[in-house]
Amino acid sequence: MSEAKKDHHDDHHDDHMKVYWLVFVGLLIGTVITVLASKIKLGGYMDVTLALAIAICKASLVLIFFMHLREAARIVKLVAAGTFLWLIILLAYPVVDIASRYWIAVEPGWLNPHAELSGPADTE
Amino acid sequence: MATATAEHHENYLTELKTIKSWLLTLDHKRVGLLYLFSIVFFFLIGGTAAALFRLDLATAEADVLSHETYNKLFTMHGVVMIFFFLVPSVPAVLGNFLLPLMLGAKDVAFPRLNLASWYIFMIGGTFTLVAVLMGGVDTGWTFYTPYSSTYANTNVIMAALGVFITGFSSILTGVNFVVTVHKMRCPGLTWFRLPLFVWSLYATSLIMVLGTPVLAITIFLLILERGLGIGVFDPKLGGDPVLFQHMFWFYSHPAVYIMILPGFGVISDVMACFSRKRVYGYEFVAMSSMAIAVIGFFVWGHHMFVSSQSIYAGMVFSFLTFLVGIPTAIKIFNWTATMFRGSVWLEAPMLYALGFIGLFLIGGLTGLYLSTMALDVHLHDTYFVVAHFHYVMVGGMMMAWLCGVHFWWPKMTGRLYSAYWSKMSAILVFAGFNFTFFPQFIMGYMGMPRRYHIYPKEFEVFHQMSTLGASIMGLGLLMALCYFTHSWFRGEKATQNPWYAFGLEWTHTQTPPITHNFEEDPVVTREAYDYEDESIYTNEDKARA
Amino acid sequence: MSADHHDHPPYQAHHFDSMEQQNQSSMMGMWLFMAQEIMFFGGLFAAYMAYRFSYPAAWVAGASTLDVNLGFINTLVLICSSFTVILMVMAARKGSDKGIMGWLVATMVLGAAFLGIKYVEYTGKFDHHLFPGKNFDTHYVMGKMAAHPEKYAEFKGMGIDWVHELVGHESHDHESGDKHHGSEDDHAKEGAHGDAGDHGDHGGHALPADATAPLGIALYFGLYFAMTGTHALHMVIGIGIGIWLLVKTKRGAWCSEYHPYIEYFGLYWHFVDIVWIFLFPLLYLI
Amino acid sequence: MNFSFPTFPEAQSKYAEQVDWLYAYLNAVTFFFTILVTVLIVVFVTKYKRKSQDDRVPWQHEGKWLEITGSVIPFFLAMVMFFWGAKLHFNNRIAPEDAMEILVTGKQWMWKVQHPNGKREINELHVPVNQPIKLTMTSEDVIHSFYIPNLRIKQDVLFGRYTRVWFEADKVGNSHLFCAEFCGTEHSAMVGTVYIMSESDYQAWLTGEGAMAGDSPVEAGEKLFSSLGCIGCHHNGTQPETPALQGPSLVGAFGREEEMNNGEKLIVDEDYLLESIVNPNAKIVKPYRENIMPTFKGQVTETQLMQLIEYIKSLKGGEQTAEQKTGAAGS
Repeated sequence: MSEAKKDHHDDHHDDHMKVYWLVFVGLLIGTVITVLASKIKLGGYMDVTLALAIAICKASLVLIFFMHLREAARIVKLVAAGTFLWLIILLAYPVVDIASRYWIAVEPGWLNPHAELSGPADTE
Repeated sequence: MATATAEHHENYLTELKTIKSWLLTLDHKRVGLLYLFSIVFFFLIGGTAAALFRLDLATAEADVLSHETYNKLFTMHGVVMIFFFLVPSVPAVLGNFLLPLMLGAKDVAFPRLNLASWYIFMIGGTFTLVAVLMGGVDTGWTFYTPYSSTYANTNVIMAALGVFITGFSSILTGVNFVVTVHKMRCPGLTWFRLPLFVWSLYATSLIMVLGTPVLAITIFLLILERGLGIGVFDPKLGGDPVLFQHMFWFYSHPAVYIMILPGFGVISDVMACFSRKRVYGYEFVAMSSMAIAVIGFFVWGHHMFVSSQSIYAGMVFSFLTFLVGIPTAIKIFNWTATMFRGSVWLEAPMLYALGFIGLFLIGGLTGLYLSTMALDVHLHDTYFVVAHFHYVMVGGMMMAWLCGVHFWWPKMTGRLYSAYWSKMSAILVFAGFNFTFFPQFIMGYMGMPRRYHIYPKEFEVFHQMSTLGASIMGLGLLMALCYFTHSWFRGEKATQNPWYAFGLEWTHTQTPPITHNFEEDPVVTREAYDYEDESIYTNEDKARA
Repeated sequence: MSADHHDHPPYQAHHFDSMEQQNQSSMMGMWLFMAQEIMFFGGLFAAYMAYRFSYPAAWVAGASTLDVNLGFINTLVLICSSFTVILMVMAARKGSDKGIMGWLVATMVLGAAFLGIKYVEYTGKFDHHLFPGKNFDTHYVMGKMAAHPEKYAEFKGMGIDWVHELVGHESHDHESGDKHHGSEDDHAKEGAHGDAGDHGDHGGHALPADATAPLGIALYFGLYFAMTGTHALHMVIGIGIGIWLLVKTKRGAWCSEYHPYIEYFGLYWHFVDIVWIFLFPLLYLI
Repeated sequence: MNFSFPTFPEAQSKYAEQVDWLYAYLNAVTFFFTILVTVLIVVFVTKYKRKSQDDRVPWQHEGKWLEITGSVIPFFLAMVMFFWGAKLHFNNRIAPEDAMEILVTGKQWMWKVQHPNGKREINELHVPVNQPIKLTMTSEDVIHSFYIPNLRIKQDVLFGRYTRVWFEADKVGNSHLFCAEFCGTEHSAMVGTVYIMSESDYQAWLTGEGAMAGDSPVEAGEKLFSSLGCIGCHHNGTQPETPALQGPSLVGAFGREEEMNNGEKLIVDEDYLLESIVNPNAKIVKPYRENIMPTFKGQVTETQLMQLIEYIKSLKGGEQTAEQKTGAAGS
């Protein structure tokens, strides 16, 4: 463990710190932005999409820098990527199902699938 | 090439004898045996339940059992057999014992975690058994809402907790195995030199890690719904019971592959050994395991064709299900082709392996019926389904498990079992099994619904066949239990490599292995299943000397 | 000293050939554990998406009952805690036990602060009978809706047509509304009276007699409690682990080359932070 | 009894026959591969049997042909199954315009059916032949599954949602009606019969009293007692008396003094029985719950009411009455 090595270690450490500070500030700004963004009504599912987009950016900041994915081993990156792929499958399929469930064989009026459900949920 | 030294050392069984040394062991081999004893125990419980209601089903009326008792029995049979026998059977017992040996490693990557997962498994098991003792559960192993969350008045929460906890045991095992396969391979052991058993374990572990947590959270939500009234799936609050089925099957269909893939691995190794020949199309068999593991995640919806899920989603699921059939077909052909121009030795493990191929073939082909939408509408929730998954799970997985246990028993215990009786039991189990479940295909197409306690008269004759066959199968299994017990205490000492098998666990360490597996760290220089390797045949004498 | 193949540092487990192998293995194992955590929460998010898609009105109404400011503060608290964790890890890499302990304590304090604020929020929800189950009562939600009917213009059906009629004309008579609750059933009644104050403060319209909560409102709160609850549980576990690490660090278990659990605690904490980064907008802001 | 040994369900509609053809195709494929592999195994095992442990097998070169054929051929066979099955299923989702709509409600543990003219029946479904029937189904509690084997149709039934299935029977005759989704204690008792009748018989049935002629009132009442599903909840001495029975035992009920949920006591007489059948929630015997028993107003004619009451009167409990009451109170 020579001096040179130690210095190297240290300035390595320092420019790490710079990055972390930037990320930290970035996250704070991101949070403020989502709150502001939620004030504008885009209507439909746009609000959710926007909020999700910002959240994904913030999350990837944490993943890549705070969780060191950037300098992680290839296999670790693979694990992370694969997991998110699987996550998407899990999230997408039920929604796709529900969305396409009434494409056919839905009559108007009293056969509306929700007609029977009394409005307020507090009908125990 | 390095080989085990001649004189017999203390082995992992004899080195320490105290109970404490077993309960606190970090040795993957001992953990494997702990699992072996525990799941045999659970298997007996599940089997007893099955025996009871099969007896009752012999006649159309309710003879011995009340409706409640019947429902509780088949639920107990399902929960215990699936979560406490089938899922851990090969990975936790054979996998734990063999994985490091096959990789030439001293242990799995995380020995403590390994032991911990056994304890978690036992805690989960205890919860389930307590649920049974407190009066049982009657929801079926699928825990479908809203029946399980609102209407059932049995110990759903307790049983669900058991499943929830056990889930983490298999997650941790999965993490352990994946890391072990990646990081613990000995020099020279490249990916395509791995035994196919390791490939299948690897695929299984991936499913365990990615699938099981979803079951955990689903069960967790079910518990919240039942316990606190957080009605996430409650239709009375606008919730969607079909969503529960989606989340449940997202794990529980891949779980089917958790149960069967390790079986594939066992069969591959055994076919190679008893044909003295490399498995035909090694790369294809290995890759097909991975393919099954991946595609297996995209097909869960075929359990829900009549559940009022979207017909379009249904079509996608149906299509993908057929795709899973292809790699499975490849495996069957390759195993059969492995014997071609080989040197076939019909010992008990081989009999089980051949039985597996036959039964799993039928199981797989009848799977096609159930992925065909129009047919599944008729067959869903009938005895056809029951027969199908018993052909895959019992005819496939249980046979594979027995096959593996027969194959590696000498390595585990250092003792041999009676060749004659083992063959007898193999034949009895095979015959009894077919007699039990084949009639159920016919019944199923005639429309006999599953989970029926009393049923129309015309099905009686088929049920009586089933009951008869079940008793034959039970006889065969008890036989196996007997000669294994005998072998454990009095069995003849095994030589280092009684089957002349290829593989580090046979050629590079004594029988039974020493605690740290290998005298000197092995180095692999040969391809997998290289039965031209003479050391296979010479070790025999070295060990004797 | 750097990881080396030939000499075995005391903290190298017997079954590994080198520190390098050990570190890579345990790091990979930790990430696989993360993978299962992601899938675990994934189940909750799947349920969320399914119902968010089916019952948009309920989500808007439900979110209107949450305090965005508290959520916002909590988000900042968690982000800060993530940063202190990073500082802890850096300190560990420098090999300074003091640094580790200092930042670890800071992290746990922030975590505790988060839980404290969550506790305040939860009690509020319970007071308004917003916890699904026996005492679940939607009049508080309907009051909030009546306060800002315009937000619901785009939602047809969903059992909230009464809101559309409110858009435009003003009135401050709550009695009609409360009378109506009285007539409904007992717990609804007490709920209504419990919330009388809150009915006041929205200062918007009275609850018309035919007022009904949007379809699936109970699912929103069910998921709200399930998701934030599971997340809070992870926080508690994290703090528990932190205490254990504190003890270990005090015993001087780490050096600059070997401090795995510090790193893994960091990963775990960041993950919990990420979950919240999603929960905040998905539950509070829409 | 005549011992018949059927191995194949009757097909009572065109769709059912189409499904059977698909089934035949899959059977052909299955048998082919099963026999193929079995024969190969037997041949290899005998032909390549190990003579001695000194046998050695040289490393053999492998072509890829087995994998290619072994994946391409099954793939095409499977695609035939997929398209055939999916098309058949898809075409039979949408009922024709002129379909007659019948409402079906599943509840633990009975099927309630309502015909267009308002006529109701329980655990029975009378339909005319050669007439498209559209069933619009929902559940009052858990998930049930409406299954008619002879028509090869099945559809889950959920609370708060309407699921549909339609069929056009082309053969007169009876078929089973099953609940295929496990729905609780008496799941296996949630069965019934589908009567596929000629148009004229159907009309006769719609207007008629349900042919009970010839029986004594008690016998007729007994038939009704099971056909209306009373037997599902009320002990009448034939089925085991379990706490799961949701209604009070009727054995020896007549003339017994019962305490009502509202505390009042009364002697069970004809008037009370009559009221309980047409308006079940009026007076409920302790400790049973309301809204379990459906009203049978409109489903049973006056004569049938009389027959039922006569039957209930005929259920003499004798001395074990007391013990039965405690048994019932256990629920």
